[in-house]
Amino acid sequence: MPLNLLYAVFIFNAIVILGSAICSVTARNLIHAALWMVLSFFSIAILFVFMGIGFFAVIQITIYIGAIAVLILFAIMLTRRSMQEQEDKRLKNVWVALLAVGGVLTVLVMTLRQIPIFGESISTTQVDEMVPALGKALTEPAQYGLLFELASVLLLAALIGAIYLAFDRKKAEGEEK
Amino acid sequence: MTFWTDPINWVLQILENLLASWGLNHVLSIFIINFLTVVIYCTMILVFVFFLIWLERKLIARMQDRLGPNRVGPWGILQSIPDAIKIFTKEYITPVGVDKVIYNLAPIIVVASVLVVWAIIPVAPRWFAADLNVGVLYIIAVGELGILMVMMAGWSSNNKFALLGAFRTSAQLVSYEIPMALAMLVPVFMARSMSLNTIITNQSVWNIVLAPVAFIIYFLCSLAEVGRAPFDLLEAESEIVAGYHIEYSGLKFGMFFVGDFLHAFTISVLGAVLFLGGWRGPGAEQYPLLGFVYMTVKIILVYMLMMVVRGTLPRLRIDQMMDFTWKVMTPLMMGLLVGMIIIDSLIVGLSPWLRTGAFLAFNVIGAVITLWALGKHTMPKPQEFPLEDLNAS
Amino acid sequence: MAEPWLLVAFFFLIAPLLPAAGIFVAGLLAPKKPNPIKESTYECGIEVPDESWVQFKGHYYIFVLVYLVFDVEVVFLYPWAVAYSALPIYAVVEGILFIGILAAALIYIWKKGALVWR
Amino acid sequence: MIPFAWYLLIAAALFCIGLFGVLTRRSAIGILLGLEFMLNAVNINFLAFWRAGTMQAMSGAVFSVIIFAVAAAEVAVGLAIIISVYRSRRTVVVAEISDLKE
Repeated sequence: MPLNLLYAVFIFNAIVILGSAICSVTARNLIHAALWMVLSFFSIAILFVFMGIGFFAVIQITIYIGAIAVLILFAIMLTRRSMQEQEDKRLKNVWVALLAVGGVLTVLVMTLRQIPIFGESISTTQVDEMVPALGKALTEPAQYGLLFELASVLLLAALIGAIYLAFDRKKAEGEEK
Repeated sequence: MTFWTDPINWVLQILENLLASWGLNHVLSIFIINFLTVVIYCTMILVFVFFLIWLERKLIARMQDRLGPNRVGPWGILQSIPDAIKIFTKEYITPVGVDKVIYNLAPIIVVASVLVVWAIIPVAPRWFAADLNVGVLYIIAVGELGILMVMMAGWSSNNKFALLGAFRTSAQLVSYEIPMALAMLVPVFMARSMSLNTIITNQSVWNIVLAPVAFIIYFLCSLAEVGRAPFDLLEAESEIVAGYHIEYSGLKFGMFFVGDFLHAFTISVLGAVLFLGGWRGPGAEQYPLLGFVYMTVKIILVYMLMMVVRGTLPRLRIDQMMDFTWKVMTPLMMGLLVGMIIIDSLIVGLSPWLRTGAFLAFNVIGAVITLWALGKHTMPKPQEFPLEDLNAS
Repeated sequence: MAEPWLLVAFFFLIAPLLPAAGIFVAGLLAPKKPNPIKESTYECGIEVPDESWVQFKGHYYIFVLVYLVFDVEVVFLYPWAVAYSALPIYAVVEGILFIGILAAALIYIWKKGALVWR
Repeated sequence: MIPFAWYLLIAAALFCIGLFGVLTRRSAIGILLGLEFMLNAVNINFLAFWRAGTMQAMSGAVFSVIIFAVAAAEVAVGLAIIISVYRSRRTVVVAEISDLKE
C-alpha cells in the first residue's frame, strides 16, 4: 500500500474515532450516545489493525461492541421512563469541564513529548506470532498466570455482585410462592 | 500455473497482465483487481440467496407432502425471480416516530455482517479471500455486530412489539453465543490455530470424528443463531406478532429475510469448514476444483440436515430454550473441553488411531451421560400422570 | 497494512454498499402514496397510545449480564488454546482452573435462580 | 510506517473527550460511557508502547487484556448499581440521586 494512501486512511480513521467520541459525549439522546460509542470503538479496532495486532482488533469488537455496548443499550432501555426523559436535558458545567480537559490535555502532550521514542514510527506489518506468545504469557505461572486467574476471579466477583444488585429478589420470591 | 492447479490465481494473473498492458502501474492494478474480485464475489453470494430460497421452499414442501413452487421454470426453479421483482416494487411504509438513520441502517448492516464472514472462508486449496490468523474470533466478532443491529432495528421502529421482539431475540442470540464460542474452541484447540486454512489442513482426521458432541452443539447453536425451527421463537406470530422487524416493509423487510437465509447458509459452510474437513478429500491438493466439489457436497449435507430439522420438529417454548443453552449445553461443553484437554495431555506420543479412539470414546460417554441425566430430570415422573385417578373413579 | 486485512477492509466497504444499493433502487421503483393511517404504528388495529413506552421485564438484562462475563472469559481461552502445544503442564492446569472458575460462576447463578425465565 | 506520536496523540485526545463526558453528563449511564472512552484510551497507549518496543516482553499486551476484563467487570457492576438505584429512586440523574439522600 502506498504510504500517502496509508496516511490518508489513518487520518480519516482518527477523525472518525475522535469525532464520534465527541458526538457520543455530547449527544442528547443516550441511545444515540451509545451508538456513537459503538462507531468509535469500531474505528479503534481499525487502529489496532494499523498497529499490526489484528488479535486485539477482534477482541475489541467482541468485548466492547458485542458485550459491553449491548449491555449498556439494555440498561438505557431498562432505566427510561419515557422517550423524553432518557435525554440529558443539558450538560452541566460545560465551561469548567472544558477548562479542566484543556489543562489535562496540555499536561499530557507536554509529558508525552518528553518520551525518548516519541519521534519514531510503528510498522504496520502484522505480528502473527503474537497470539501464541500472548497465550503463553497469560497462563504460564512464571509470567502472568496469577494475574490471569485474578482477572477471572474479578469477573466472577463482578458477576456475583451484579446479579445480587440487579436481580429483583422480592419479585422472584413472590412468584415462587 | 495452469487453470487446473490454481484457477483463481490463474485468472488473476491474466487480469493483471491485461491491466499491465494498458499501462497501469503494479500497485494500482492489484488494487483494482482485488476490489473487483470482492464486488463480484459479494454479488454472487447475494444472487445465490435466490437459489437458496427456492431450495428451502421446495424441500420443505416435499417434506410436508406438498408440491412447492412449480410454475416458473423447470421445477419452479425461477420462482424467486418474480418474487424478487414483486418485492422490489413494494412501497416503503415508514411509520411515524421512527429514528430514520438507524431504522434504515439496521437492515443494511444485518446483511453486511453476514457477508463479511465470507472474506475469510477458504473455498478450496489456495482459493480464499483473506487468511486471517484470528479467523474464528473474527467470525464471532462479526456475528455480534448482527446482534447489535437486531436491537437497533427493534428500538428504532418506535413500536412496543418490535422492542419486545428485539429484547427476546437478543436475549436468545447472546445466550446461544456462549456454547457456540465454546464449541468453536474445539477445532481451534485441535489445530492450535485460529486461521480457518490451518484448521482445514490440520484435519487429517475430521473434527466431527474427534468431537461429535462439539459438532452437535455447534449445529444446535447455529440453528438458534439464525432463528430456525425449532428455535424460531424470534418471529413467533402468536406472541410478538413478527419480532423485531414488524415495522419494516418492502425490500427493507426483504433484507432481513435475505440476511436470514444467507446466515443459515454461511453457518453450514462454517460447520463444513470447522468440523467436516472443508475441502479435504482425495486429490484436492492437486486440483482445487475437486476440493471445491468436496466442499460443496459437505455444505449441502449440513444444509440439508438444517432443512430436515426445520421440517420435522415443533417449536420450543422460550423458557425451555433458555434452560437448554444455559443448563445443558454450556456445562456439557465445559466438561467436554476439560476432558479433552486432560486426554490430550495424558496420551502424548501415542498412535493417532489410539488418540482418535480416546477422543471419540470420551465424547460418546459424555453424550450418553448427558442424555441419561436429561431423561432423569426432564421426563415427567410416572406418578404425575393421573392414571390412578382414572382407575379409582 | 498486511494483505489479508486489506481484503477484509474491502469486504467491509462493499458489503454494506450492495444491500444499500438494492434498497435505494427499490425505493425509486416503488410507489409512494403515504397517508396518516398507513404510517401509524402497528398495534394490531387498536388505537395507538401516546407513547411507545413499554414496561419490559428486567429479566432480559440478567441474561445479557451473564453473557457479558462469559463472553469475556471465553474469548480469553482462545489465545490459550492456540498456544497449547508450547505450554508447560502448569499452564495447562491453569487453563483448566480458568474453566473451573467459569463453571463456578455458572453454578452460582444457576443456584441463585437467575437463569429461570419468567 | 505510522508515526508513533500519532497514536499517543489520539489516545490523549480520546482520554480528554472521555473526561469531558464524565464531568458534564447528568445521567449516571452517560458518565459510564465517558469512563469507557478513558479506559479505551489507556488501552491504545499500552498497546502502542508495547508495539513500539521490542515486543519480547508481553507485559503491554497482558495488561491490555486485563484492562478488557476490568472494563467488563466495571460495566457489569456499575450498571447493576445504576439499575438498583433506579428501582428505588426512579431516576438515573446523579444530582437528583444525591439530593434525595436526606
